[in-house]
Amino acid sequence: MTLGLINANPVVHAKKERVARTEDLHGDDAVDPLEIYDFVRDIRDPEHPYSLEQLSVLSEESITVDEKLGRILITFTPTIQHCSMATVIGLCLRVKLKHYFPPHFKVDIKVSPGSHANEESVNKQLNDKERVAAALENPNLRQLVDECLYSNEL
Amino acid sequence: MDFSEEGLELKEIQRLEGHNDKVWSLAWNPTSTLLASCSGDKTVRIWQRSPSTSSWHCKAVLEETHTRTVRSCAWSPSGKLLATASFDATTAIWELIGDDFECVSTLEGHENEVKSVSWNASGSLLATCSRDKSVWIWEVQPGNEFECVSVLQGHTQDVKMVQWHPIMDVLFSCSYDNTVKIWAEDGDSDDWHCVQTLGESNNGHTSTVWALSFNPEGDKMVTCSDDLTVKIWDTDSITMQAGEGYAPWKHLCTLSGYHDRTIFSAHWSREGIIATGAADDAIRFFVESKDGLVDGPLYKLMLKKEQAHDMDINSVQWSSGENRLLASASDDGTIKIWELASIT
Amino acid sequence: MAQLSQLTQYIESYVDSSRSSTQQAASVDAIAYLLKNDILTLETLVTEMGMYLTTTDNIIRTRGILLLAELLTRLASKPLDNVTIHSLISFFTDRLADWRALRGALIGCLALMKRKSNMGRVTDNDARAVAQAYLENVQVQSLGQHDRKLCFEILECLLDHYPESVASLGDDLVYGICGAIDGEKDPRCLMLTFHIVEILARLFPDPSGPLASFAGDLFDILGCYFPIHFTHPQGEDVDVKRDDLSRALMLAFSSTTLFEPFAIPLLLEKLSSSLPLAKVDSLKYLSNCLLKYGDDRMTKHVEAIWFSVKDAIFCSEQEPMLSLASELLDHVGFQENEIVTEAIILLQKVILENSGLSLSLIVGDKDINTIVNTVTSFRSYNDIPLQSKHKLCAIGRILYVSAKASITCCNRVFESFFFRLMDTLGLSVRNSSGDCLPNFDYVFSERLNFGALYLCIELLAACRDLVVGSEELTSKSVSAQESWCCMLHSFSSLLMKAFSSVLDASTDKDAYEADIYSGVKGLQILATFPGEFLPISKSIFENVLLTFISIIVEDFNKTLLWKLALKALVQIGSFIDRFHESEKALSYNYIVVEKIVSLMFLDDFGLPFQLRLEAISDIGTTGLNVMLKIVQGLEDAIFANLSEVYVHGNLKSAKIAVQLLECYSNKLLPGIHGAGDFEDVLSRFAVNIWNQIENSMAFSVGAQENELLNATMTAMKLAVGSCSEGSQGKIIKKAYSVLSSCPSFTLMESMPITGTVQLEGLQHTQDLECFSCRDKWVISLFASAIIAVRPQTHIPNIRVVLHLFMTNLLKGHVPAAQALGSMVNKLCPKSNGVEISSTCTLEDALDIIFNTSLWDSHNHGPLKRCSGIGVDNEMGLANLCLSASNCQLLQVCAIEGLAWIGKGLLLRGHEKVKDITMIFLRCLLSSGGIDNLPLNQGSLENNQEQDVLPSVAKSAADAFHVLMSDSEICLNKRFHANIRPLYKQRFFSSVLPILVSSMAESRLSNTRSMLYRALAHIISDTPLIAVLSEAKKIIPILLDSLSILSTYNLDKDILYNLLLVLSGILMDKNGQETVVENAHVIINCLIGLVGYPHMMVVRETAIQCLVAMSRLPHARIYPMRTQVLRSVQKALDDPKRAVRHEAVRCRQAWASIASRSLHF
Amino acid sequence: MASQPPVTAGATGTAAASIQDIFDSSLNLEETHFNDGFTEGYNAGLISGKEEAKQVGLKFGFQVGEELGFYRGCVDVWNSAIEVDSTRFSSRVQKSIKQMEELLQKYPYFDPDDESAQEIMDNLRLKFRAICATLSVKLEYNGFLKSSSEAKDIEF
Repeated sequence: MTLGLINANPVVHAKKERVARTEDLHGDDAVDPLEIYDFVRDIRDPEHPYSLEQLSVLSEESITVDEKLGRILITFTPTIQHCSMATVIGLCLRVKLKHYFPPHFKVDIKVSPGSHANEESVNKQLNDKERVAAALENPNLRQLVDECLYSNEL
Repeated sequence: MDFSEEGLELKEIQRLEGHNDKVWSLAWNPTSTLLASCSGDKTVRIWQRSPSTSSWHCKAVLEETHTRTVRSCAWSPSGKLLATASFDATTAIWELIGDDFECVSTLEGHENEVKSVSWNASGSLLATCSRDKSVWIWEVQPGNEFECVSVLQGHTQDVKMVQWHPIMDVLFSCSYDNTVKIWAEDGDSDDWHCVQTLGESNNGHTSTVWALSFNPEGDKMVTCSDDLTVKIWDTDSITMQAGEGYAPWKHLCTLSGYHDRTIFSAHWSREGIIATGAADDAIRFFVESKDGLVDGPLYKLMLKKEQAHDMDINSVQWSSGENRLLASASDDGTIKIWELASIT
Repeated sequence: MAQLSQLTQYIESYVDSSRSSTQQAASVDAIAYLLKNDILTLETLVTEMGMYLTTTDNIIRTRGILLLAELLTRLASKPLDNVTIHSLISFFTDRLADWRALRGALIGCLALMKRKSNMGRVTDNDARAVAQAYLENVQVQSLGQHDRKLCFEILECLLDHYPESVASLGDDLVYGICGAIDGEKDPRCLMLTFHIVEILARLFPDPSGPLASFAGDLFDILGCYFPIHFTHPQGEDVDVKRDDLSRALMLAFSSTTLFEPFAIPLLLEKLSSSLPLAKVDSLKYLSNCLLKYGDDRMTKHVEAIWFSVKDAIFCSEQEPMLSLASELLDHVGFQENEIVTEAIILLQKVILENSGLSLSLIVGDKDINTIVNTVTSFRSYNDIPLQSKHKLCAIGRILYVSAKASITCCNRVFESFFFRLMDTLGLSVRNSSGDCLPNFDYVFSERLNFGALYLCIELLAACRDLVVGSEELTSKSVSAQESWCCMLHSFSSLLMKAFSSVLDASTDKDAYEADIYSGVKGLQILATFPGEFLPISKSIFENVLLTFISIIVEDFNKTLLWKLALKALVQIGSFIDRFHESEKALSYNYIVVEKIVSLMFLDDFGLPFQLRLEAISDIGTTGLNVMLKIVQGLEDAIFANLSEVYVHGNLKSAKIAVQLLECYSNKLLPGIHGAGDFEDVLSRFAVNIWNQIENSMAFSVGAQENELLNATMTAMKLAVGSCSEGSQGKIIKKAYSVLSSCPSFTLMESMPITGTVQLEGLQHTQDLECFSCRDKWVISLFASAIIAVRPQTHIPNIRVVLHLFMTNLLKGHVPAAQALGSMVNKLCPKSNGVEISSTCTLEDALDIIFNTSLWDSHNHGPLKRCSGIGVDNEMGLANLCLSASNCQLLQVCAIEGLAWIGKGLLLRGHEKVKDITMIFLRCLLSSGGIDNLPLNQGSLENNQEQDVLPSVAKSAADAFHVLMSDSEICLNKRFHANIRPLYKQRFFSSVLPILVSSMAESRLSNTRSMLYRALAHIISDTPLIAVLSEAKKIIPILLDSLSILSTYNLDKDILYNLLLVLSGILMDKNGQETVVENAHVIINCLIGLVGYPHMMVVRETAIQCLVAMSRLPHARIYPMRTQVLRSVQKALDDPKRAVRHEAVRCRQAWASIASRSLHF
Repeated sequence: MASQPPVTAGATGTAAASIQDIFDSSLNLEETHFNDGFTEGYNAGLISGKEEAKQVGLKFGFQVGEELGFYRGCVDVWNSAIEVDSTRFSSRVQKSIKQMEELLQKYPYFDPDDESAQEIMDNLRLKFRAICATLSVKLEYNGFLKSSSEAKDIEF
């Protein structure tokens, strides 16, 4: 029983869960950041045994949605300036949303400004769908990503 | 001709389904009797128009050769051979033998994903490009042998597309490094050099250049990019005709403010209509506008089709046939055949 | 069974280590059997085994000894003579030296020593021998986990059962134990070791005894386990929890005062560690040791403890936040974390143990005093920086605890803080001699200092709780002279003003919330000092009440303030009730209760009505006599409004009346239902309602006042329901008289059992408009009364009543039907009890119901009056149901009515219900064909009413719902229905086959779908267990009905209920195998429902079911995978979020069954 | 009497002098220590620096050498193949092989500072890949420089 485990997933996060939700049975619920956040919060960081939420790589605020245009923008903050895994994290986000979100949504993924040494290139790479597609056919990457996505689902 | 007078509309002729992943690119055979499509499902499909019903059906599925996404395909000018480039780092050559296609050769050499393949006008040369930043030129030998003529290093990034000039043996490549490079052979010494780089400094693109295409005369070129612009370039046709080979290209004009997401494909029809397909799911058509000749020919939007597909449009290709047929391919896994017809 | 002859084989097979463990176990059993049944004596066994027990072959010897040991454990309950025991124990004892055979030896010893004394038991000397041998030979820590555990069990056993004999071993024992437990890691063993230490300490209490010399070493061994640091992987099934270990260790710590010099310093040190866990534990341990070690030993530590406790309380990262939680009003307004709680508990104990010292520490503490000064320098709550907020609440707690400890403590605290606070609040003036006097001419102009206010409240709370807590203090003689009383006394009135001034200043802006809380809380505390207790005078108490009540009346738009005030009043009320404060009760009554009640009547546009009701019902909960007043008040209000309605048809008061009635039935009645002596109130209420109706002949209620009628009916039912037979009888009598006085209900007292019934104005346009409105009220209320009565309650003239209800039933008056249902449910059958001619037995009733001819078939069309004298063509209820009359409407009413009657019978398990069921079935089958679905029917004569009329078949199908579902309205426990256990299951299993078979026969799609509808009702109203038992049969039908129902949106609720049943089956493991068989069909059906447009929950549930399906065996479901994924893909785009979420889960589940490997 | 003053003068003179150099030494003390320290450090630095440089040089030199060696080897093999059957390879390939040979000769083995070195190495690699592709043989030099490729494996 270590200190780390004691304050694992602090209350603050737990609270976020569903409180915001008052399901009204009539109106349709628009897709909102919280919903997307709920999809991606548990993705595990490629390097640490913690979720992106726990490492506050992601937060609800870092997600914006334009339901009308069907656009989603996710900005994440790598744990360190030179995080070599930034692109992998980005991939995970892409894959997760691709699988579990209506396909017609256009997703942009960026590292939050100033959070990464070579921000521009990371962003460019993450939003080049050809590169992403290729990456997901690379078994090593694929495995890495899958581990991040599924490890803490059971 | 001037299309602005006659009202045109884009009619969906048919929707081709079969691929079960992104469709990346399309190629009409020279006679436009066949349409080849390639996809993330690792297959290539050949679509044929049955003269009786005049509707399109899948003639053949080329599979179990490429082990990853097939990114691009190109028919040889003779129409006998089909070259396909794949993320598995190889380029395959298919030949129509009897009634079905056989893989007659695979070109290996690139370190990783091959992104594009193109035949020169005579069909004697084949160019391929890859994320390994290199562009390769192959010479076709008798018996489907392919010999590496040269490996061109120059791009600093992933090369997205290679395209031979429609008339001369000059090779154009565009890249993730935001530039278009023009390659020419000096003498017949097998050594090819980059003779011009169209980058930001020459009013070039400010982000990945995804595709380029020439007008039939070959004195104009259109490029499209992740910077949401389409650019028209031109060159001095006289010098070009003079057989000096290469004549420098200059920026003619920039069409911006139309597509609002990455433009993946641009294609110039025989009649001079530029079609563009983009990640905003829309197809747009641009034509030269005769008015305002003061400062050279300008190009204007002739027609646009929003929601042409449910998802990104990766490729638009004009058929060379009579009636203005356009094929478009999309992430939604479908291909659509359109006709640009005058409003009836 | 086992034979002696085979003994050797058994032994062999056990000793032979190549045999499977099961074989070995088997042979042990066999031998044990022989021994238990005296087929074999231990002696012979031992002699038989001699070679095995002594051979030099280690393996065989080990096994042999183990076998013997195992056998002895089996023989725990077999009496053995002392000689045998002696020889056995001595054998095992010396085997303890044989390390190869150790396990056997250990088990053997253990088995023998654990024996009950009456079964023959090891002598003390032998035990001592065991102990010695053990201490000499066994190197515990060099053994494996299981053996170590055995060793410790032996020690434990020795210490527990043979204390004196082992005690004599003295130092050796202690030393040995130290050696044994040193460095133990396994949690299971640790539990034992800790316990061992505990007993050991008990064994050698005296400070000069053997333990004394080893205390240090022993504690060194213990100490390193603190705080318990539990790092056992979940994988191993260790049943020991961290808390168990920690508790065991704590007991060991506090087991002897000898540990004190070592334990306390360690704990204090750990308390300063940064690990929260360590803090909490040290605090717990300290509290525990404090008590065990006793004052004399602890005094020297008090100071140290105080300082660390202080730090713990100050440094703890607690989020200070004011919350509306109810505890707020009687405790601090700050959230606490575990550390603080523990720290406070410890502090409490310290103070109790050694009040003098600790108090002077607290009072003299520099930090506290400085903080008091700094904190009180901020004016409003929001000015205080977070840090200081922490400190403030910390001090609040500390002062509270220390003041609450005892009278003397209270004095100390007050003396040193109270006046200072008063000064900061500016409520005091110092006279020449410097002592502090209340400053009565203080004007409450600007905002009072929050910090001071807060602390002051803590002090008040403390002494209040102190006084309330201990009875003997409450008499003034004791406490009047106490200094704190005097102070409080002199300042109480000012404080009262202060608090209320805070409230006056407050608006509902958050900035002032803190003030509101403290103001209200302060006042409440002032008002909750025990009665004859001096410092708080009556006038102050009343002022407080007045302040609150005025808030209730005026400040209703300051939500927070209003709610708090109400809450405070309620708590004051219940305080009074709890402590029987007769005097205060008086004031409370005339200030609060009467005021509140009066609110019901005054008709200004101030306080919104809902709030008034909230207030009244909350106040009502504070005590019986208050409740009594409230109820009366409410009733008066109700009647006032009702008469308004009756006489002038006043719509406004109709609305009010509805609200009042609802408040009455939903809020108050449940409250008083438990408490006795309300009966007369209730019955009077019911009777009065009747009186009112009786007196208002000119009845001008708008017919549209159904809401009011329903509210009145419910109130009536509840009231009647909670009365005894006696008063119910009265009510009914009254009701009946009113009823019979209505001209429209001509009730001939002398009516033949099977006579004719008048059917006035029975028309095809069948709603109740044909009644006069008053009649409608009368009959409905009468029905309600009947519904609610107890079985034994006498109903006058019951036959007539039955007829009356029958007629109204045919007019489609549902309450009448329900009343009939209730009657047949409660009437007692002929057989039992003596019969008075006048009373009507169940049989009579049924006879009346079914054999009364109701309608003359000659008489078509709109009929004014029908008398069924004609013998052949008269027809009873049953025939009517079967559309013998070509009047569909009549048919529908008959069916609906019959349904309720059927329900009554079903509940009591009467066989007649079978016939009724058959009638419904015939309706289903016959009329299914006529009318097309779902609810329009081209019955021949009245096409013009096609869409108004419900279809006969449909109502027949829905009759099953009536039969099976639990009804709030009638025939439930509250209304004394007589309900036979498991009636649903019975009905279900009896009807199911019939329906299924008729399903098979019926060709017409309409009929079929109606049958499905009926079935759906039955299935979804039956307890799941019953359904599960039939799962095989059910599932196919269930799926069919799902798919059929899913085509009409009108049936969405039925569909949903049915789907729930399905999901129930999926979740339950008993359903599994059937589910597996039908996996494909089920999945297909579910996929169909994923897109169900009419109801969100249906889609959601369908997807959840699909998730459940994904857990079925891989091979079975894999083929469906792509299909499911595709269908769920669509759901990702669902307009409702909940559905989308499920869709995601579902996709994950199904996508992953391809590659489960990825999930780890 | 007359003879005295100089004596004293002399006396004082010598005294003064002796005092003088006492201070001298103590004044320079700091400086000398500094110098000693510096030279010591400097020499030590030189030695270790040389040592280190040597190691690096060796390593790098070895890597380059190894790769060049590999190409040399291939060229030799191909050449001997051509000797056996001159039509074995197409003219273009033969040409390429020639070019590789030339490049290998041109490589400034003993002048690591020559900036042409890198350029030549690049050309060699190109030619080599081209030839392999044409002959469709899967020869690959995976020595030191490539060995880092595992790490790169998750790039895209």
